[in-house]
Amino acid sequence: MSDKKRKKTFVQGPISPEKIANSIANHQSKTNIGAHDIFLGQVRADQVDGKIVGAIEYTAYEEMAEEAFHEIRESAFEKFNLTCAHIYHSLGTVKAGELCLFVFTSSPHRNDAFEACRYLVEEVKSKVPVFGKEIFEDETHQWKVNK
Amino acid sequence: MSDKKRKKTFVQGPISPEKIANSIANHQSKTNIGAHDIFLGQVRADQVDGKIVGAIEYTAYEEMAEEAFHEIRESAFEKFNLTCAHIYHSLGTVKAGELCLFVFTSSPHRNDAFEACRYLVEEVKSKVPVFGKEIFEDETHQWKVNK
Amino acid sequence: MGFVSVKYFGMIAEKTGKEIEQISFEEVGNHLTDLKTYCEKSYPGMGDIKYQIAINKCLGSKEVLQEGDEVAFLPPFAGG
Amino acid sequence: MGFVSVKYFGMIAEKTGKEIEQISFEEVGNHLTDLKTYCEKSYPGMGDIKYQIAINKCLGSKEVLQEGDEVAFLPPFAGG
Repeated sequence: MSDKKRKKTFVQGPISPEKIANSIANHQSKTNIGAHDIFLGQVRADQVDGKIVGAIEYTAYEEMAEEAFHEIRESAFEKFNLTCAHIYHSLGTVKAGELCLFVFTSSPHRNDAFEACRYLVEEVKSKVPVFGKEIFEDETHQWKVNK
Repeated sequence: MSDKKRKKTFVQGPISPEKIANSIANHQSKTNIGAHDIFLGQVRADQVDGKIVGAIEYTAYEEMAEEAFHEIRESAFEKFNLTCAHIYHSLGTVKAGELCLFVFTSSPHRNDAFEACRYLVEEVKSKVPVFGKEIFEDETHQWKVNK
Repeated sequence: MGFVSVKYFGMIAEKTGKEIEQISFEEVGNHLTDLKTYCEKSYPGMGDIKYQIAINKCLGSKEVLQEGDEVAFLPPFAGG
Repeated sequence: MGFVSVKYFGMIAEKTGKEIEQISFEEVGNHLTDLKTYCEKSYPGMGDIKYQIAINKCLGSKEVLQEGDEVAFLPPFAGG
């Protein structure tokens, strides 16, 4: 439960495939890992009343959200046999087709990697104060609500 | 059930993080995707009677295995609402810390991406004739058996 | 008497036209219920939104407010 | 009379010292059971390994072999 490993979860703008590749490469020295699971959230070009979502603009109650990310991650380490767990979430504008969420779990065995990744994603969606404004191509907008 | 999309699942040697990044980037034009799940199998430096696994040498009954990969992938499309599904598996030598399996599922929504990825990994492990020789650092070996 | 800091987010900030303000106990008393009523009255449309309240970054933590508390009105979450 | 192609993989190929061979019905008859007995007798240690058999790339597909069938002895799978 120490704070020493606490690092920021929010990144400005979309998450790049290169960031994901670097993150994977950084785990190749940890030779007790046998399984990684990676979840990526991608902004969908949903159609609503004939208008198409071109981007989502993310805002958050940042201090509370970073606290929530930290607690969610700690609880995953308590529930599952994990070697590593990382969460990154976008703030600001993320265009349709770009990535807004990157959850990465690693474990000696696949069951823990899978279960922990799913757990983290569900917790992030339900417990972290992040808000999303879906911007249509005609510059009108609506607010996204998680199910 | 057509053969037109059939492509090889086996790759020689380890799977690189760059290949994974490229594969992710290739999906950014598919803007009906909202969720990706990626499973990565990494070779563990397991310790057995004081000896450490340095690499796994993979062989396969290739024609049967490619057939099995194809059927597994087809059945995933029947069971889940998927936009894309990809499987890559190494043949030859993969060192401890390197990646030997890459399973990638994409769907409009997270539940299908998660469930399909898990399904594919379990099917690959149980139904595909791939064999693994764990090479210890002193060049002796033992045969890997999936649980 | 004191003040609480009130924060608004997402579609709620859109209704209030501001992201933060100080509200005094003199104006609304120190009960959360009264603060909610006050805000919903001040900002038309806010009462139609389903929201959660966090006090000092914790959801549903207490009813009686204290000097310096940070009260946040949070519309539905949309992370991921 | 004909032949079947027999393939060995992984730890089984290690016991047989070869990956493929032709075996004639004249030698072993055309029943899978007899082929198995023949192979296990020919290659010491092979009978101790848990294996599955695929005929023409299908697991457990039939008992009576035909000219040209491909019979594969598959040790436990280890993919992933």
